[in-house]
Amino acid sequence: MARMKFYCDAERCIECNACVTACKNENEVPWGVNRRRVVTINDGVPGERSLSVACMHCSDAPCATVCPVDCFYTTDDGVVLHDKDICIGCGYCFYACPFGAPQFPEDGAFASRGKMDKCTFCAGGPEEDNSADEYQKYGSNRLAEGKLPLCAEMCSTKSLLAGDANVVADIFRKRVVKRGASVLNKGVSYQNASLRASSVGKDK
Amino acid sequence: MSERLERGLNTLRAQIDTKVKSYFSSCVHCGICAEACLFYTETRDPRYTPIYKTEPLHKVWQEEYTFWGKFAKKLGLSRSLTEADLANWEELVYDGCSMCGRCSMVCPVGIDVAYMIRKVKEGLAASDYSPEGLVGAAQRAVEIGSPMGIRLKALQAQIKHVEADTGLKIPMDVEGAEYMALLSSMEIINFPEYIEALARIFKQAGVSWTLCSEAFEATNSGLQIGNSTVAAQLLERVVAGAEKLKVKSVISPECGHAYAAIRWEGPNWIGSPYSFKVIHILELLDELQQSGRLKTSGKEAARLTFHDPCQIVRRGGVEAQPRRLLEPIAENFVEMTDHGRMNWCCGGGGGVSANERAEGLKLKAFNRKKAQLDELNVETIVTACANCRLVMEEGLEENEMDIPIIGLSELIVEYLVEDKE
Amino acid sequence: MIADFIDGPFWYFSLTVFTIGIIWKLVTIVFGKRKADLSVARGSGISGAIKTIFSRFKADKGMTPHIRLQVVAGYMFHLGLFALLFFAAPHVLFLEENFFSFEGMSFSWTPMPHWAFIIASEFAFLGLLMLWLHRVLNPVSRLISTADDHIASILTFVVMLTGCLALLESFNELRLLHRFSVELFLIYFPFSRLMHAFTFIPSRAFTGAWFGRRGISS
Amino acid sequence: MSNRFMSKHSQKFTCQIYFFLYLIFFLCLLSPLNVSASGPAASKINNPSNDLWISVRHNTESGKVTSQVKSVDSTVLINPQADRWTRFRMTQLINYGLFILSVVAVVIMLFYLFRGRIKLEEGLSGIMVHRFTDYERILHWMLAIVFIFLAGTGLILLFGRPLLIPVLGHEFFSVLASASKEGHNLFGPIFFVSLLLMLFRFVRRNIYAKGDLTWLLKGGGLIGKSHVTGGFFNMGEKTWYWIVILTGLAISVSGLVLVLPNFGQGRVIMELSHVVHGIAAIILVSVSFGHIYLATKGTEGTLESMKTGYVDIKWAEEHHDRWAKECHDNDRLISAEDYAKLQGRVVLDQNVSASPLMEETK
Repeated sequence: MARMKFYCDAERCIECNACVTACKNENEVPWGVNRRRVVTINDGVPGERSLSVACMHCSDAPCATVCPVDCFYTTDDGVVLHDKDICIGCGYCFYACPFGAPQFPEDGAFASRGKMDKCTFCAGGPEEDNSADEYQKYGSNRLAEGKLPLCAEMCSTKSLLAGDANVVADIFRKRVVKRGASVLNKGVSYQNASLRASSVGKDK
Repeated sequence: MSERLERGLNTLRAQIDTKVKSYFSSCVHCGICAEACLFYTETRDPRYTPIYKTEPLHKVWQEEYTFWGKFAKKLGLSRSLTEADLANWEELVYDGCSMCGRCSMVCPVGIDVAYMIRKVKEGLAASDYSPEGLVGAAQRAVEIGSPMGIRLKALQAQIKHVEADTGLKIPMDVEGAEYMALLSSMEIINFPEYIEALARIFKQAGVSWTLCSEAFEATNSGLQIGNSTVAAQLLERVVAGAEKLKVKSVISPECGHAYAAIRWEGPNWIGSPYSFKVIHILELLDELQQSGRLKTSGKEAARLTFHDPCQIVRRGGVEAQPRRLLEPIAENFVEMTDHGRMNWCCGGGGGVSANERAEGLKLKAFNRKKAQLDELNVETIVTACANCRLVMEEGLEENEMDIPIIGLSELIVEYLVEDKE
Repeated sequence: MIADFIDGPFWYFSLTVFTIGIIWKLVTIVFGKRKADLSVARGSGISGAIKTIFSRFKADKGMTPHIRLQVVAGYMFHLGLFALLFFAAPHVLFLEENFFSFEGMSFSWTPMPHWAFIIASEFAFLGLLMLWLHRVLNPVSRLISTADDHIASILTFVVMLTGCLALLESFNELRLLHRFSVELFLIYFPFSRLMHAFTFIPSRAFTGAWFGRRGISS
Repeated sequence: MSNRFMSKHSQKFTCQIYFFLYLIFFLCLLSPLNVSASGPAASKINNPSNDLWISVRHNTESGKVTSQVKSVDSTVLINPQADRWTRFRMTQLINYGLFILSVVAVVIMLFYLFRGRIKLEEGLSGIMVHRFTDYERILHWMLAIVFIFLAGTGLILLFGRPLLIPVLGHEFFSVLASASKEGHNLFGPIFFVSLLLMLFRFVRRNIYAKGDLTWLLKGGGLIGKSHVTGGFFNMGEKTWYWIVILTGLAISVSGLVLVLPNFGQGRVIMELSHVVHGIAAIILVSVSFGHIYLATKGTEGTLESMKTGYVDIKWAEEHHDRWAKECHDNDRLISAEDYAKLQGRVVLDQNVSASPLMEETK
């Protein structure tokens, strides 16, 4: 059985935010909700890294563990989804998730958090596939159409990968094998200037 | 159901008008009126809550005019009034209420509670649930002409004394006089100084006035006991007397409920307006003073306060006059904390003082007045109601407080400028 | 099925009972028989009536220390309730859709922001709780209160409670619960003390006129 | 000689102190809420990107983290607290909470079975003393009503998943849970307000005084029949008061942090507030069982004080002897007849029945 996973290759991500835009556009998410975000570490400094983050669709998802109304479920493809008809917007999943994936449309004070919204791996929700109801609540259901999440499809540097964990892992393994050398012994790579600088002193 | 109870219920039914309907459907039982009632504040007995005293009327209204009331009555669920209830409320209404109407001033939804208690009295009186004291007074008033059983002779005797003291003629049955003065029996018996005061002031101001041998009694036991027919009957005499002497106006004396009866209730009892004007003595004195016909000189040095009689001030509307009258003759005049239209009753109004059974409660209620006086420590109390005066004298004596009480007219006379001939 | 009943027939039924009940009561009171006062008036009854209708909003100074709780809680409850009733976003929308929309055009007004809505309801709850507890615990109001008073208070509380439970506006069951309680409230209204919401005006006017004629400011 | 002995002794003592300090230090490290558990693991082969991710993992990276998405915590890549919080809620709060509450309930039941209702030795005399004003009782009952509502809704949210979902099913339970959550959020502030009013109103009478200790030593009279001493409030009541105030304040403040997500407080703060909220709530609820039992079924004549504001003088003498003495001294005693009057009951020597209205209110 396939197990869907995202992987973002920080060596490749160029912080173009295309994935964010694609996601918003494809799923028409409400204001204040960011199913996917790009985070940059040491922006502008040599050795900077960027990373596109969304729901990790954990195999043992803490959000599902803490949900007081037990509205989460994992599909056969290993996608973690939740049922908005059951969700009460308590925000516990938001506390439980290490990655800050769960989002809440906040219209003002006093925990007027609406129902939780998060990345669905473009797999919709419990409603009938590609029904209007499903689209209105969860956005598009590309998986049902045999397509992968749009964020990954859009990624220009193929840094953000989505799909069966085994396949993604293979692709990444190949990449590492290719450039791994470059990282360890000062080979050619777009960032090895910074690496040489940091590793020269240590080796001596 | 006994015929007696029947009578009571019928009378109560007849009492229900749109005002009552509006009042009862507005009352949310917040209990604020209790804090305005001196019988509650001094006893802390919730049964003295003003609106609770109207319960018999409320019960009737409920069964006659409300959906649930009729419903419950049909199913026989509701518990209608019994004689026991009436007996119970006789004590609440006659002993535990002086009709001072303070509750009517504070009700947030604007219920005139006193107005309805008055109606309850009608019902109780009709079914003979009223204290002997008042019944006796009413009988004497009807038969003899005065609740205290004073006959004309007694008055004449008093007049002789007054004439001897003042050397003035007290006009009696003078036809065509401008004013016909009325007296309350208490004034005749206890405070003849009032007659003297009238004589001297009117002499000075050149007011043509008279007493009437057939209608000198101002008090109206019918009002106190709550029986409009008796009240009307007593009032007829005043009207007849006034019309016989063809006077322009009738002077209501220094007596609270007399003013209410003659000035405000009377025309409605007899069902027609008067041919004459009714004016309270304080109003008249005020007019005289304004027009300069009443001159005074000198000021009372004693620290004094004015006790507003409920029926004259709060429910009579004579509030500014006494203060205007006191202003030139009182050097240091102080007001009580709650004064004017919010003044506390002496505790003996509305027939309570005529009701021996209520003696203890009356004295208890007087503590409120006592408290007011204690924080002022005045040397003299001025008032304009013979009943208030008696009740307060009694109360002060009971509490070993030595404060003289004096009627306003008498005080004025003390400083009246009289040109001697 | 039950949902259709609550949203449809029962709603119209309760609305009719409410409206007719109120109008009937007020008509009988305002146009009912009243004996004319034959005594010579000292002041104007009309102006007295008008004056009293407003003057009774303020408690007498001498009285205030003794009735502070009723006054404070009373104002908290009533003001809060009115704010909720007429300026809560869902209510404004509801009123617009059901009452102020005529073919094509519809009329509405700006609702409170959500936080104000919440604060108003906090005040209303606090006030109502205090008032009801005072009714139960204070010997005076305990003695004079009837079953009607308690039913009215509790019904009002239930309406407000179901309203606040449905605050997420996402579960139809909760909305129906709120609406059903409102409908019960509307049906009970004209036959109960809740009428004071309307009859306090004629009552104050009657009393004010009475005192006005006698030249007394009440 | 003796001198040396002394120094030896003191050395040993200081060693013990140090040992305890270390112990405390280690305990701090072990506590589930401790943030900095383990530092970055040193890697044999020097790999800067490896170090980078390790430091990111533990939020200790030197460089600044930025994102085009501007929202609370949008720059926090990984929040290690989240996992700790999850474990606390699922394995500790729910299990221990359930355990504690049920144990308390059982203990109270057993106490009732074996000790039974604590009767007044001399029975009720009918002579009453005024104890609580209307305002005080209104405050108490308001706090009580709101507390019970909040406790109920809170417990539904906490234990609903293991206990109720199997019974009610997901759909219906989520309706219930949503109602509970909204109600809980809305009544929270009311609890806070009434708690503050409670604090200001009763604080003076609840400061511990001498004599309270003996009460404690005598077990508050629950154990045995020994007579215990007490002022207006006895030791037990004072303790309950302070439990209410302290846990109540903790609950209210943490609750407000959770209920107002729009002040930019991050996840970590909310997680901590939730921990505080949960622990304090469990304590307060379990102790409140005791209070409710003792005030209603547990002891004779106690409930009266919160119903009418008056208590029987015998009750006062047995539970609050010092206060009872005061009442005797300033003769604040009220005869049964006057008491009936104050309660608006017709005193029966008048040969009249109760009024219709009074029957309705009964």
